Amino acid sequence: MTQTDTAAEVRTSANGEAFEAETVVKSNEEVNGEYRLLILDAPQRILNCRPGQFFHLLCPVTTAHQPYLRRPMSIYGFYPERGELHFLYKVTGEGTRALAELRPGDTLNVLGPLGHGYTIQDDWQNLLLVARGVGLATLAPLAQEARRLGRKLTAICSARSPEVLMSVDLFREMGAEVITVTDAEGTSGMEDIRATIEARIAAGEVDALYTCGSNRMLKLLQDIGAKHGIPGEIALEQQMACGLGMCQCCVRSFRRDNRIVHERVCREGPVFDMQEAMGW
Amino acid sequence: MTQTDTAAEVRTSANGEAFEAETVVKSNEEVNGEYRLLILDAPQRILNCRPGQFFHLLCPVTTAHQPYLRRPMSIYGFYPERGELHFLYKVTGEGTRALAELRPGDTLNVLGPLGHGYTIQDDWQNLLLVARGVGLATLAPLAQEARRLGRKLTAICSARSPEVLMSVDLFREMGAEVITVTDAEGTSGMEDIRATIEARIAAGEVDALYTCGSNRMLKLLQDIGAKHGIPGEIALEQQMACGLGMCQCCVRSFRRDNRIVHERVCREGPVFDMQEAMGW
Amino acid sequence: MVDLTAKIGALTLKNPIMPASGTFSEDLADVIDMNALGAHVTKTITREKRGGNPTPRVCEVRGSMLNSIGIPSKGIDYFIQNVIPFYQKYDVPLIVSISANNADDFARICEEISVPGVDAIEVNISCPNIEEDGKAFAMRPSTTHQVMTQLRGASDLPLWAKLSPNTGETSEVAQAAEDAGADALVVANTLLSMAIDIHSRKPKLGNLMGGLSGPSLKPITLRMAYQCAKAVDIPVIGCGGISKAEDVIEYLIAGASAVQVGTATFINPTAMITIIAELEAYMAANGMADLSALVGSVRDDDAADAVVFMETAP
Amino acid sequence: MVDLTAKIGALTLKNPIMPASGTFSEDLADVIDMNALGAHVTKTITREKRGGNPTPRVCEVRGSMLNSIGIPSKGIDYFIQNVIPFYQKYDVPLIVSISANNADDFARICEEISVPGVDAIEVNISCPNIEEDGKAFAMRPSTTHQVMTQLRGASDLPLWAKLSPNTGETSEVAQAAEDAGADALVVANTLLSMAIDIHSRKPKLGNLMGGLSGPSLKPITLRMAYQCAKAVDIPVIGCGGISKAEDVIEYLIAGASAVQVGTATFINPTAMITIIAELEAYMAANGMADLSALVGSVRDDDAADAVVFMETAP
Ligand SMILES: Cc1cc2nc3c(=O)[nH]c(=O)nc-3n(C[C@H](O)[C@H](O)[C@H](O)COP(=O)(O)OP(=O)(O)OC[C@H]3O[C@@H](n4cnc5c(N)ncnc54)[C@H](O)[C@@H]3O)c2cc1C
Ligand SMILES: Cc1cc2nc3c(=O)[nH]c(=O)nc-3n(C[C@H](O)[C@H](O)[C@H](O)COP(=O)(O)OP(=O)(O)OC[C@H]3O[C@@H](n4cnc5c(N)ncnc54)[C@H](O)[C@@H]3O)c2cc1C
Ligand SMILES: Cc1cc2nc3c(=O)[nH]c(=O)nc-3n(C[C@H](O)[C@H](O)[C@H](O)COP(=O)(O)O)c2cc1C
Ligand SMILES: Cc1cc2nc3c(=O)[nH]c(=O)nc-3n(C[C@H](O)[C@H](O)[C@H](O)COP(=O)(O)O)c2cc1C
Ligand code: FES
Ligand code: FES
Repeated sequence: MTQTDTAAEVRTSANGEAFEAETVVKSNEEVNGEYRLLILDAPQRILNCRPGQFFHLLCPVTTAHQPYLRRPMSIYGFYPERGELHFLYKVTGEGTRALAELRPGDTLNVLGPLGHGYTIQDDWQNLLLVARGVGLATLAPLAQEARRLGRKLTAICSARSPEVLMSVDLFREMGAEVITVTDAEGTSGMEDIRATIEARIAAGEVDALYTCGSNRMLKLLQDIGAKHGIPGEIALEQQMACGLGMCQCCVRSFRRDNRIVHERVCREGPVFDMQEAMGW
Repeated sequence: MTQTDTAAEVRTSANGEAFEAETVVKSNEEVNGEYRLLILDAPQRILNCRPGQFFHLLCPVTTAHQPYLRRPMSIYGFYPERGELHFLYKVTGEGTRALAELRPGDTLNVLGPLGHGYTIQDDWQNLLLVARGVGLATLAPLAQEARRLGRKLTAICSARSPEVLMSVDLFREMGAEVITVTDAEGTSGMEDIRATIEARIAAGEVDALYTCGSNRMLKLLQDIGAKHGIPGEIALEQQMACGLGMCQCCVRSFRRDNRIVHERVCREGPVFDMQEAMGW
Repeated sequence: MVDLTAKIGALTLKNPIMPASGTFSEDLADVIDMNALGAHVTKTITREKRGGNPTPRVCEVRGSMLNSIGIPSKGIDYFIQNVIPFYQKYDVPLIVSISANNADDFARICEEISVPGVDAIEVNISCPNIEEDGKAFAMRPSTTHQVMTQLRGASDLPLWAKLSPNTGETSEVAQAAEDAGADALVVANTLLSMAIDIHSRKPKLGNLMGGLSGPSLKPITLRMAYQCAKAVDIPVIGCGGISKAEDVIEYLIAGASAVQVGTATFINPTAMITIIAELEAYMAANGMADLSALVGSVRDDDAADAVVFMETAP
Repeated sequence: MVDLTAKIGALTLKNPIMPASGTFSEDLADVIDMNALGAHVTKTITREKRGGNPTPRVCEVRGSMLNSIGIPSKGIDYFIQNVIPFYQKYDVPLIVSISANNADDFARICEEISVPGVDAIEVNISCPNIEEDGKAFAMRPSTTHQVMTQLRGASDLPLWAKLSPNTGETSEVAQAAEDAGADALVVANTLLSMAIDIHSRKPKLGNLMGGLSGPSLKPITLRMAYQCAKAVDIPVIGCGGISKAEDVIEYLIAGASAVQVGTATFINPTAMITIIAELEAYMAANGMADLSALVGSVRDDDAADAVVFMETAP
């Protein structure tokens, strides 16, 4: 537990600096069906990001959509060299529908980078991630970081059908091995994924597990991790108001040292130790 | 007083029909400085208008401007033959600033036509109007109607300086004689206007007076009208919520039969008998 | 087929959508089909003629409005002779809103307005403009009970008590009205508010203060409707900030049996017509036969960690 | 040069802009210069450790938000050891907000928190989440007077009483607080509200109800600030829906001596910094030397027909 405690210590200290900044929309295209890729022209000072961090977006107000609070979005890509910030988002409600109306040249006020991202410890040579839907947005920058650090990455990408699989090329470009599983092909069930992962563990090819979001996947990876003694991290979500740690609305429960503690997803997270995270 | 009483009777009865309709912006160009001309592509059913009537506009909502209530605007022009509805407006506050952001192709929800407009009695052959600023918007359709009925119209157009005089060409096209007066030339003072009007009255060239808006002009024309026994009409303004007569917020005071009565500008007006109107 | 019928005590409405007092009049017939509404609710009247408040009587605040119309009234005789006959043309129950400055006058107008053509009386004990500083009957359970008892003695028509959001005792006032014989509660009137023009430094309303209505009011009056539905057995009619069918559904789920639409009609005169159509479509799409599928169905038992998470992994 | 100094009793603030309790923490130092603020106001704490309410703890309503955070608290010892030292780095008065469920506990924490580094105590007698159904001390003059008297005996530091918009007796509660020795009033806290998810039919807040804050609240709390400024002689600190300098000016004109900015900081973390700059620019442009040119300058004497007409004829 020492590792996690230290991490928690680092997490609760100030994260450096976050900025409220105006960006300009470069493009905002549909990726497939309900997903969109938003590319922003962003100032350098906000592009010093870590994989797993997020921004808090001030969605535009229109006659049709009038969101009030900001909306949290994981960083899908950050490219200081070309001054770009990317988000991959699913059009869900008032805020994301307003986002979908953004046109090139429009401005967007963003706050970030926020929160604590994924860590890759020195002795984690073989990384394995499982992602589906917008979870890909959160996990994609991890592939980039893995390549930078020269680690081997396996990405299990899940989707409803092969046609709506996203980001596969992006992971391959980053040198990751990609395993696609889909509902349509009947390969995305929990037990199928367990089998795939345990086969790799047996081959000594997994030092750390990464995922985000769903309860079922958390349970599966917790179980696998505990059984085989493999550490892991998960990015969690929660309703957010401030995104900075001030309002305490975004808490979730964690098991630590046999106690249940509350931590703020925006501040201590959004990435947490896989075994400490509690299902919901 | 019989004439006015009858008019009032007509006024309080239902105005026929008003519509809530979606229109499409054809253009929305600056006219000079703070004025803009909004041209809408409008359905035929809302283009059965009378000079002096108005529409109640649902201004767009944007990140920068978030008007809530509708905004009343006089009909500057209505052209059933080409399906157009024109407004001339001054950019003042939240609502008109939001209007100014409309681009060709945007939609605008309008409610109307509303209220009771100007009347031209059979024996009013020589009409004289005094207008300034957005008052021109209200009075312009009167020129069209005068031409249709074959009446002679004199328009006294006032402005800060000759450069910002508006609608002069429009009045001339409608066959009106235009007299321009400006602050810059020192010709727009009340006494100058009185002299101009009284000279015409002396020449037997004024059967009715029309104006709108300002208190000073009301007082002047009331005085001239009473002295020379010349009838007249004035369009008044008041804050409006519903625009239809339901909320009773838009009342103003009138002197009638030696009593003071309250009437709704949106329903019994916006055009009222000049002598009955009370200053404010 | 969806049955939109709403029962408010002995009265059956063809649908649960009606206008709120003071935001509706004969004039709306210029724009909509008056026969489509669940009920017609008229602007509050007093016995005597009254002038109403000084202008400006309305102003805009962010996303909502304030009003201090007051109760300009042509008096009860004018109303009986001119207004009631107008509404008798329609196949829609007529609800007449009344008010007065003391309980005796209140009982008098209540009795005098109980004439053919009137189907229920809405008792405006909550208007914040009449009594000084917003202290109306509906501010306290005791004054509510007293005036409602007197009104109950004055008429056999259904009495709807309209509550105020200015009180700190919503449930107690609701129970007092029920106990004194109210047949339904309308929840609620406008909330005492203020706005100042920073350039002129004058209050934006001629009357200094006025009532908040529109979307800003909804979370407050929805909470009150919920509290009242828990506190009493008579029907609750929700009112405050409704502008779309989703808002109506929210009030119904909270426990309201019907709703009133006010300020939204100023923004879209056709709002009530649209709402009725959308409510019917929603119920049809969700296989709901009648309003009982919605009314009071709030799942308030489990106050658990119920945050919705996005679909991220299989 | 414009002098933005605001005096709240014995305390002098470099400007009248400070955060509202619960919408501010050490974390904001990541984004803004904490030294720019008129005061630092911390989230309400209780003596004992507390967990706060179930999630979801916030939800959005049209143009505003609801919260039912509750008062998660690490306890007074943690606060004294960790939080106060953090704020001592800054040249800004520290205002600590406290609460408790009964008057004795309230007095105890009031006494214990009166330590060096704390410049004033804000007394949260108005939080609608702690006591059942929103009935907090601040609902009634009597309970306000009682608890404030006990608190007055427990500390020599300035005491700011934070009022509630849930009461129907704003002026009376304000006078009770003043009479019991409050040094200033903060007007006001959030207003009890509710929202329901129509799909799940669950309340959108895990705690069923919560407090409305943001722009929707402004006309209500501005009215209260005006009423309080008329009712008492101690300074009034306006709070509710402030998001721009114009809002601050409106509160000052209504009679507030300073203001607190809450929810706006969630939307724009730099909001307070922008507001301070814009307020200064406005005062400079209008030739105002200091805040006395604004505070209480509302022209409420003439409630006349004061509608503004456009320029139309010479
Ligand atoms: C740290 C973090 C990173 C995220 N990254 C992404 C991403 O990269 N791509 C993506 O598509 N989505 C992401 N989400 C989820 C995204 O924030 C929500 O889908 C979005 O807020 C929905 O807003 P809406 O207005 O469209 O929906 P509505 O349902 O109208 O939202 C109503 C309110 O609930 C909140 N809310 C709704 N769903 C969620 C959720 N799942 N998590 C947190 N708050 C929610 C909204 O922020 C808003 O305050 C992330 C969430 C978190 C917490
Ligand atoms: C019958 C009628 C016809 C009008 N015709 C025209 C026209 O053709 N062209 C034009 O430029 N203006 C016209 N006006 C005035 C126009 O309605 C206002 O300028 C406009 O409402 C200002 O809105 P705003 O949001 O820009 O200003 P704000 O000052 O932000 O408005 C705040 C509120 O005050 C109301 N308001 C402000 N000024 C006036 C006013 N003078 N009269 C009534 N309400 C007002 C607004 O409608 C809004 O509800 C007319 C007004 C009336 C009553
Ligand atoms: C302009 C206006 C006038 C009103 N007049 C009355 C009235 O005479 N009697 C009454 O009981 N309520 C009156 N109300 C309150 C409404 O009936 C309703 O309770 C309130 O506006 C909240 O609903 P809304 O948000 O849908 O408008 C009035 C409201 C407005 C906006
Ligand atoms: C998330 C949140 C938490 C709050 N917590 C507290 C609190 O602990 N103590 C308190 O007195 N007020 C609390 N408030 C109320 C604010 O201090 C303020 O009174 C209210 O939000 C109105 O101001 P605003 O509209 O500017 O936000 C809280 C408000 C919010 C939004
Ligand atoms: S969103 Fe405010 S503390 Fe996390
Ligand atoms: S604006 Fe409602 S009656 Fe005139």
